[in-house]
Amino acid sequence: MELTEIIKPENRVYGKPRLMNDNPMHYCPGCSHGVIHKLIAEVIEDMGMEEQTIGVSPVGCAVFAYNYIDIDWVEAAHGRAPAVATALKRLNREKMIFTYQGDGDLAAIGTAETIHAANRGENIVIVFVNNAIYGMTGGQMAPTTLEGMPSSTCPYGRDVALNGYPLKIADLLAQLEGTCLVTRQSVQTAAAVRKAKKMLRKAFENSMEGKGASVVEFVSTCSSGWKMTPDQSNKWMEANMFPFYPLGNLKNVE
Amino acid sequence: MEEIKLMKGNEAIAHAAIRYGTDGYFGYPITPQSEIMETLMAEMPWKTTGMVVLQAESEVAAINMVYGGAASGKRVMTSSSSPGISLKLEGISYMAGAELPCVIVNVMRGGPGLGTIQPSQADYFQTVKGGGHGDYRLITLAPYSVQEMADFVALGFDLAFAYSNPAMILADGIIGQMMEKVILPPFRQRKTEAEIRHESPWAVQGKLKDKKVNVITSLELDPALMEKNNNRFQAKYRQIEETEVRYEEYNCQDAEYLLIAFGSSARICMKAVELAREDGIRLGLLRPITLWPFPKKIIETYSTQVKGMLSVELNAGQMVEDVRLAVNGKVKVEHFGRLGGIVFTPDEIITALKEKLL
Amino acid sequence: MKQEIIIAGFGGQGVLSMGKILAYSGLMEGMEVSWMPSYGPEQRGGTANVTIILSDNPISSPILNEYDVAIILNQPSLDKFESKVKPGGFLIYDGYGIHGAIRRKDIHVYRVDAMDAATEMKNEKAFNMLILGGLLKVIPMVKLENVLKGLKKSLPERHHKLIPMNEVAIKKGMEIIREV
Amino acid sequence: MAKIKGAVTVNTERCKGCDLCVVACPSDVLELHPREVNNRGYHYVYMKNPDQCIGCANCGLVCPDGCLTIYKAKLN
Repeated sequence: MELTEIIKPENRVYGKPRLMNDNPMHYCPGCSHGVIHKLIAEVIEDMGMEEQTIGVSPVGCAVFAYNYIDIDWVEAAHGRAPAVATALKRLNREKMIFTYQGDGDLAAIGTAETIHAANRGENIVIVFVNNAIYGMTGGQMAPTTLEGMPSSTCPYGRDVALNGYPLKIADLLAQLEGTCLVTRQSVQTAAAVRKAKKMLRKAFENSMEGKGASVVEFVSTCSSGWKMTPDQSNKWMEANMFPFYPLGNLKNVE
Repeated sequence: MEEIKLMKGNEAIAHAAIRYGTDGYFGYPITPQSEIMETLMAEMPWKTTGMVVLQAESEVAAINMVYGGAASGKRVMTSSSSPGISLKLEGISYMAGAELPCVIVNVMRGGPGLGTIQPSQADYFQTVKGGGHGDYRLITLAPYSVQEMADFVALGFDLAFAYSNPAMILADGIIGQMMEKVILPPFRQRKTEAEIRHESPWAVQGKLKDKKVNVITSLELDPALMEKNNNRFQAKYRQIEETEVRYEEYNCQDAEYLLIAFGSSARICMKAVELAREDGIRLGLLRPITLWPFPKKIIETYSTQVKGMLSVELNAGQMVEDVRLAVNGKVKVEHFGRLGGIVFTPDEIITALKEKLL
Repeated sequence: MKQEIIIAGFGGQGVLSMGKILAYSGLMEGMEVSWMPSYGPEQRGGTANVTIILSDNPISSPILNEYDVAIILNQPSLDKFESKVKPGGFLIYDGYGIHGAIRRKDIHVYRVDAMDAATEMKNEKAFNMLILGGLLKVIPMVKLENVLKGLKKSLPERHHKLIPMNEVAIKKGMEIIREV
Repeated sequence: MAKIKGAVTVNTERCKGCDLCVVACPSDVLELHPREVNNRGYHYVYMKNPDQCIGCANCGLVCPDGCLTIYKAKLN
């Protein structure tokens, strides 16, 4: 059978989601952000909510998320996305609101906003990309950097005596009455991507059902910051990140 | 002979801080100045001089760590870039109000908002006109070379402690990111507790039996007393304006026209002066080194010599207002700038000079 | 002596580090030097360039309108910098990355097939040293011994074992550069 | 029995040559082009063994840049 016979519109089984536009993404090769962007675009598309969705992008590598998914976006100041999303949702009840934040944005400078938005039970989705490093600024230590893991501001590895412990912020958020879903996912394999999409959809549905705040953490890689190839990064993540940040639901209120 | 090193301006700040005997650095990553904290973390001065280096959870936290350290009489500093400095302004205002010395480094980038990470000088107003709330002034040093990045750490601390006031090193992405030769200052000992108690009797170091209590605060609810505090600050600011003005003149002696520029702009202007003189235009450059206190007297002096002044800044026209105040209408003053992280080239400056003044 | 140089290509081609080695070499010669990089959010990929000035006299502006030498390692950089080479100046490029023709007739144009040579050497990392070798053959602005001293200064100690390989690459680059 | 056949098309200008699809493919279909680069300097991916593609879309699912489109057809 010739390739031209297979490559026909009716045989298409997978491709870039329609909501993801043609702008080339600025992310480094192999960056997890791209897959997570695709999942968000797919879920919004599947739910038929593209005209009702407003995203809030962070400061960090995903600062330009608004360039890649064709929905309305607000770019927030560093760490303040949950506060921006709070007002967007409270003043626009029928809209679907989510934030997209990295570990520095969500768990360092934005800890107060994150915890208080979650604790107020804001009906928003918080997408949290945890790759244990500050990618955009060149690989500095993040609040979630693992013990012993090197970064440009802990070049000899994170020393807990000096830098404190990696912050399991999802565990903290799961303790709050205001959250209805706190889940940890990953996107390094096809199976993981499928599973993550299911939980992301649940989170978005929760927000429209008024069940409270949903937090979807993606344990992710930063091959540039980690100084590995994308494939090595995935393997390193499985070996080192997953034991400390185990995947699965920390909380899922039906 | 001192060893000549090749390093970035940001790295020079870090090395100079260690060598000065700085007690603490508190920061948060932001481009284009992250190398300052990265260098400190790689050098591990806590193992050699005992200097504390901490990556804070935010710029707000970092400046308040500086507030705490400075309250105890220690030499403490922080660094950031424009959006991060905006976050620190509350803390800086508190430090000015509590009369606490510290060094703050701003490696400026283009704004407003998140703007761009490319070089800019658009925080001039923010730095020299207050920025934070209340009637306060920030001693502001504008380095134009990697060498000055290194040297101004000591100068900044010396001035900050002499006047019990925060001092700002106002650099930009060019000076922070470029590498050139630098001779690092010699190592100094960090201050001992006895020295701190002696030199900074206001510092909180624990109340000794024969001493009165020290309280560090910027709060004074009695308006009469608050006015008295303000008057004391203002008297101090007038004294700084009297004695601490610094500037450099470059080919000014016979100048018919004068460029006024600080920091990286002054470097580019130096080249413009060379090109203009090849072209037969008698151009000079006056470079303010302290932006506050502003060198208004020398600028006023030149207003009778030259036919026009061009304030060359990487912004939409900020320092030009101070130049105009200084010359008070005696000579034509124009502004030339590029915005949004675009850096002018020397020939663009010449073109602007010809269009606006010649 | 004064050389105003731009090196431009993709991030990851060793543009900035090649500039750094050149700057250190100048320092070893006792010259004034400046190294001014472009900087951006992209950690890998994207375009990168660095301006290096080597001079016997103090350097004023680290940012220039035009250059004595442009080292061009991809097409976007050629589009951007070809017109900014001073008349009589030098343009050195890697044939692999350049698809379009070079239009200037008033400058010296040289080609180093460094990507091919690096592939032959089975060492992608030798790429920028091959280019540097080519540059030094055409304009011997610094002595090889000072480049090696510069390498020592700019590389962390754990990488000093790579210096002999770099020397081989520099010499190879001197052999393969040719005028166009 | 009907045999399932697949095919992958690549948006070569979007591809950054990260290699994740190559690793994810269960049938060794894909490879990064050893010499050719796109306009951004990346060695993009292509179908080295098109006959072996089963159209499982694992490559597409893990592709961060959405540069792969996967097709699947029944061969009678």
